[in-house]
Amino acid sequence: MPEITYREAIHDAMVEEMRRDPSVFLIGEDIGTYGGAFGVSQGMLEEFGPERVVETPIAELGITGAAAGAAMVGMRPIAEMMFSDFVLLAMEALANQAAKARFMFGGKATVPMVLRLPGGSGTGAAAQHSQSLESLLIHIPGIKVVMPSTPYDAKGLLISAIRDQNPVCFVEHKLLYKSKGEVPEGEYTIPIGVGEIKRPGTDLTVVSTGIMLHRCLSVADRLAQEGLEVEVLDPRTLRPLDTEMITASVKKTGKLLVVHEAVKTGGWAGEVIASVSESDAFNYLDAPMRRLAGKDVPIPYNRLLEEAAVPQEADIEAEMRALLTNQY
Amino acid sequence: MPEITYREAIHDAMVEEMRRDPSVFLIGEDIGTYGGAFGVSQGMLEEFGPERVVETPIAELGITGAAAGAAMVGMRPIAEMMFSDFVLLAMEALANQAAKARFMFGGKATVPMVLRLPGGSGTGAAAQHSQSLESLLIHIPGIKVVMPSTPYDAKGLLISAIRDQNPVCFVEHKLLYKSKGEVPEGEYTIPIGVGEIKRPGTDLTVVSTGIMLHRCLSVADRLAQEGLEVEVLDPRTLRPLDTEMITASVKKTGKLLVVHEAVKTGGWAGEVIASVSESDAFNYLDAPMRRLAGKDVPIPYNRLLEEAAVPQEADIEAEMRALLTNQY
Amino acid sequence: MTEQIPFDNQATDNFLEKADSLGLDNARLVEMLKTMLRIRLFEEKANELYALGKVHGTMHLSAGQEATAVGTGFAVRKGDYLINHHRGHGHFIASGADLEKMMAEFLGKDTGYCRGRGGSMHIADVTSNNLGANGIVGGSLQLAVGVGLAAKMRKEDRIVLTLFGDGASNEGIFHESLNMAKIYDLPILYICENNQYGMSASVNRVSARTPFKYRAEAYNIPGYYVDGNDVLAVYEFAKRGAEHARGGQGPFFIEFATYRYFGHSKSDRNLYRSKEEIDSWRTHRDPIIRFEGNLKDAGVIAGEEAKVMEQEVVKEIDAAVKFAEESPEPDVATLEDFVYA
Amino acid sequence: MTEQIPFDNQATDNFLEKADSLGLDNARLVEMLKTMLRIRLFEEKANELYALGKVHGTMHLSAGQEATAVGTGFAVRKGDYLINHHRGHGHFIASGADLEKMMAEFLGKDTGYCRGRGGSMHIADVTSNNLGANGIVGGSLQLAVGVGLAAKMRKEDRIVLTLFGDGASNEGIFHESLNMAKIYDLPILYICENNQYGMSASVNRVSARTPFKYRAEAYNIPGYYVDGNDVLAVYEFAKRGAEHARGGQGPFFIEFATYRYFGHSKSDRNLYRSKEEIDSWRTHRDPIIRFEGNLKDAGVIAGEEAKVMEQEVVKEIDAAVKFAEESPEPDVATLEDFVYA
Ligand SMILES: Cc1ncc(C[n+]2csc(CCOP(=O)(O)OP(=O)(O)O)c2C)c(N)n1
Ligand SMILES: Cc1ncc(C[n+]2csc(CCOP(=O)(O)OP(=O)(O)O)c2C)c(N)n1
Ligand SMILES: [Mg+2]
Ligand SMILES: [Mg+2]
Repeated sequence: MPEITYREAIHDAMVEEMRRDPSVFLIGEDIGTYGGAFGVSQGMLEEFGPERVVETPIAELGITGAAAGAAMVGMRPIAEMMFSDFVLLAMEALANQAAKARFMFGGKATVPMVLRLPGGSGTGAAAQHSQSLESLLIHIPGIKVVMPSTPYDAKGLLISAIRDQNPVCFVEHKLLYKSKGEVPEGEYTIPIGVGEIKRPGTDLTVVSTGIMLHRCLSVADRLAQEGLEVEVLDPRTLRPLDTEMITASVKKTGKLLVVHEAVKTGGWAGEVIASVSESDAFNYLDAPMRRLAGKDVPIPYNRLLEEAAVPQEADIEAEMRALLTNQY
Repeated sequence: MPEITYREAIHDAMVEEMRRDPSVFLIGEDIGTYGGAFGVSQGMLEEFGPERVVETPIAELGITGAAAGAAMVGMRPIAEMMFSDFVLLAMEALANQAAKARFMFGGKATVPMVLRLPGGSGTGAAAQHSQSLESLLIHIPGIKVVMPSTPYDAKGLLISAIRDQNPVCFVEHKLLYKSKGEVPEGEYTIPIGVGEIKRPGTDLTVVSTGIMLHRCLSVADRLAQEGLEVEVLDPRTLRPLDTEMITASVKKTGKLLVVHEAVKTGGWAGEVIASVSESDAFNYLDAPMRRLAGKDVPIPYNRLLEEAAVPQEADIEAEMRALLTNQY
Repeated sequence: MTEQIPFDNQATDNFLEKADSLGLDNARLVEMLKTMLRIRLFEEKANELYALGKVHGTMHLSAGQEATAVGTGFAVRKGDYLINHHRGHGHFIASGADLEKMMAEFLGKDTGYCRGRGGSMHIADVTSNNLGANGIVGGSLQLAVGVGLAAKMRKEDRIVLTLFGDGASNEGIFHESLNMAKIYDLPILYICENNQYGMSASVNRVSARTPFKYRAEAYNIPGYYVDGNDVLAVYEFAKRGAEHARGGQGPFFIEFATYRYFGHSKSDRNLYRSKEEIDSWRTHRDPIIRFEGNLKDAGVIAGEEAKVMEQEVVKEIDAAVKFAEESPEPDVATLEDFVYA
Repeated sequence: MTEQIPFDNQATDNFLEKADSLGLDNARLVEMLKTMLRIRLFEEKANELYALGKVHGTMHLSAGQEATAVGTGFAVRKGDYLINHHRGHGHFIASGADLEKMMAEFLGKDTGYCRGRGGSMHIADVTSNNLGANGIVGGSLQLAVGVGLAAKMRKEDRIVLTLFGDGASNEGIFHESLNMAKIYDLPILYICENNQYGMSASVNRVSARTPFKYRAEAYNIPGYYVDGNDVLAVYEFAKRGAEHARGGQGPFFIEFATYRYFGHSKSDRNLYRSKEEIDSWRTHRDPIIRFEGNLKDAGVIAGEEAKVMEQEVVKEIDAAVKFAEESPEPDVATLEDFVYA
């Protein structure tokens, strides 16, 4: 299989779906000639023209509301928030309109839209351009939240998201855009709501996504050299969450660690832990379920502080070891 | 002590603080002659005039941003979202500006503002006027989230919130406005971040706030007649959370149930459960920690559906019994 | 109150001539009156049922604003998109709502337009391109651009009738929506129903400048300020706007000056306006009395015809109530349906 | 490009006469030029340090827009509030920033204005009423009304200088902010720096009508469209606006037409505009070349004076860099400080 980048995988999914289905279109800021702040839509204006690559003024509520409106009448918009942080300007359209229309209208509307959200820290962009806001999004019934960590997952999940009949938030990580991975040519889909065991193991279950997943995998590989077998799960979708995969793993390992970049308080690790607590896996626990998450701070500009604000491999290793050796 | 309503308690706190401190002022929609959608600011325009009871156009981002701006230069605005649902239009000002200014500016700014948020269902107001959004708010470092369940707590906490140097979201429950309770005359404060054992017990720890707390208390009273002693905790503040109170209780009872009206997925019950899991109370658990929360649906208009969408006493009783009798 | 500002419409001198010039024959004029009566009586009935506790939650009655609803509703075509707002009963009825399904929705029944999930504030009929009332002030403005884009991309012969109030016009989305609509020249007819107040805020106290056509002009969108209680004037401008939008000339903006008689919602004590003001609108500017008078004066209707019409409407409404009352409640077991498709 | 639209300022005929009529003596004129040079050279140095990896993240350079910064900065008073935007280095310097603390912030050092937490995009100095640059387009517009309310309530003799770009003018908050400012007649000077583009979007492609003064007028706010590369014109209108606001007459709006030379941010490949366009602004309309020429022609400076000034500025900047480089990083143990007060 050819290797392509995460950015290319997302780009390809959009291009292929737009070729296949005339109801799919892009809408967002600077997505035309500029190709999007992260270059994801490069070349698409040239191929599809301004009617289907709708460049907008800087107006995030307007963009998201427009996507919701278009979706309600049968289009399949893919809207881009230039940085996921700006969804805070668009929560109304997302949560009060797109998410609720179907229910409020007694099942008589569908809102098949995708909202792409490049998130995460690590680029020195400071507090207003570095947030991981996916935990807010999972608390909104009516929307789905997808968060791919590899090019393969990104493409397959984005195609599914575009074809889904519901509003789907597609959370990308800025640091992953250049990462490479094998991606088959042409169309394939990955079902929304189905996670993947990215690394099998027996001693500890780790749940993570995005850039953190890679850090977890690399630590797990290191620990394996010492005979410590960490199972690393990638839920891939945060809502709906693949609790089956998670509980099955916890039953096997007896230990759970959730690692995310989003700030700890109120973050989605709480959801994972509560789900496991409520499941039959609770009785298999040999240790407290733990979280390793972003510090409860806005992301700082200074490099050292920025690094310290979110889990790094050393932190992950320390947490894994603590759980593996029952020293917490 | 005189009995007053929750609405009066909030009103009195605002009036007393405005008399005491000229930097306190109100800002919001229809808060003048109309007295606010729920009548909380009745009479305040008459006493304080339009300069300090700033009635605004319908512009939630503008209101919240204005509050943030005024607070940054030393005022103490109390801004009202007419319904908490509308904070979805104002998340930007709250989360990107008010919450982060102090940190981004290296500790050189303070943003002492209060955002009042009447929330909750039970009034037939349907999906866009009935949400419980406090779980979103706790995921934003830099703000505090308070959620009083009695007139006494409401007044004491609101005075603390007004005097606090940080942005405080003050989440009120619409169904509580008419509820009565003893409130001393004049000034007193309740520290933000300190919970209260609303009912001591030995067999099960229940954590709840707002209207749900009252339902939990009434069920607990009933169960007490059967000798089942439920300890009901009211954290009163959701961020910072009084984890000390909660873990101490769980160590005693060995069982935890969190009850909230907000939809379950991504709700703050997850935060409570994860905190307990990470604490030394985990080893004292005799049963899985469980959540009883709003169904994962927008709030429906129909009365029966609306009732079914959030925990009622019967649901709470069933959950408590299940945990008390180890049948879950 | 914005009464001092001159309207862009001419007062109607010769009623029949004007109607004729607008292509409205007698049958159509009578249908317009009947629709206005239908709206008024439907809402009065809903209000009664509310007092009885059968309709619950809240409700935003539009009594007094029927000319705006009917004048615009009759000026657009079946198949055009309707994006309504919270005070939209009239618009929905003018667009041909089934009163039974509508009343059933008010009573929260499973046979209602939204199967009891939405109620008055979210009443919708998406299959016939009615994208719903909206509980969020400015909600219609959020959706309009997207619907307009869809219509344009698919080269549909449809326009987007977008309703909102004077209060909504101060939300940021007003600005984003109008600017975007003009950039792409979308077929959107923006209708601002200025009923003089938001909830309690008089339009001139919270809007730096009125009429709002100056705002429209700031986006190069044609804007007009029209007597919203003169149904022919409403029809005339709405028609012009619809043709403009349908003709590919982009968005069009009209502010209709009108007045609501009831309180803002069910909890309003009307402290912010005087009884005299309300009475004066009711007595001197009521759109139904006025239109009925016009039709009588012009000989379009005579004698008891209006009464008969009213009786017919009352029957329709009674039938709707009966249907609604006899309809089943939604099954609680279906609560979690319709969250996801 | 909006070049075709006539400016509201008169081209300066007799430079010295004009300066005199504005109350600007020679010393002040020289100080203005020096400040423009300081901005240009400071940014060029920051750009260099970025290339070396010492400044990281992103940075929004304002080279080409110095006249707007200096003309407005000199027209307001010490103590007036400054609400800046992401492209605001110039404004901060014009308001008297300490270059050492500023450069230290760019390098993320603990001695920086924000102790390294904010960086270029959030640089602030709240104690001197500079409420910071803002990473959110339209962020300044969010805060302005509140600061204006505070100033008015406390009867301060202070105005609120609020900066934003052409792109920000399309955010909904533009509408909410201006409308509210006018309702309460707040002392806000709204300055739109129209540098012809948002990030890549040319102002006329995403704004339904320009210049933006028509928008201001829709709120009854006086609005002007002014040559933003003519520092005297900028000063003249900013001064007039400041007096208007300070005099209790409410908000005032000015759009300054200008141009940025560098890419939008550090990742811009400049595909959306031509090299010719950039070169033409640099060569024919550069605000520093122009002002320096004016001063020379008028005999305010002569011979090597400009060069000397430049050397002085270079020294200041080198000192700032030295200070910044020698300053300590923030202590990682303090990461969680400053979240709450
Ligand atoms: C975003 C938002 N803010 C506030 C409200 C509460 N509210 C409902 S209707 C209304 C007044 C709306 O005024 P206008 O747009 O003039 O419509 P009218 O009610 O007069 O028909 C208000 C403040 C709301 N529903 N949504
Ligand atoms: C709410 C928001 N949307 C988008 C961005 C990304 N962004 C940063 S600057 C910019 C362009 C702003 O244009 P303008 O207001 O004209 O200012 P300029 O950069 O030209 O000085 C954009 C789109 C942002 N920072 N905030
Ligand atoms: Mg109104
Ligand atoms: Mg610009």
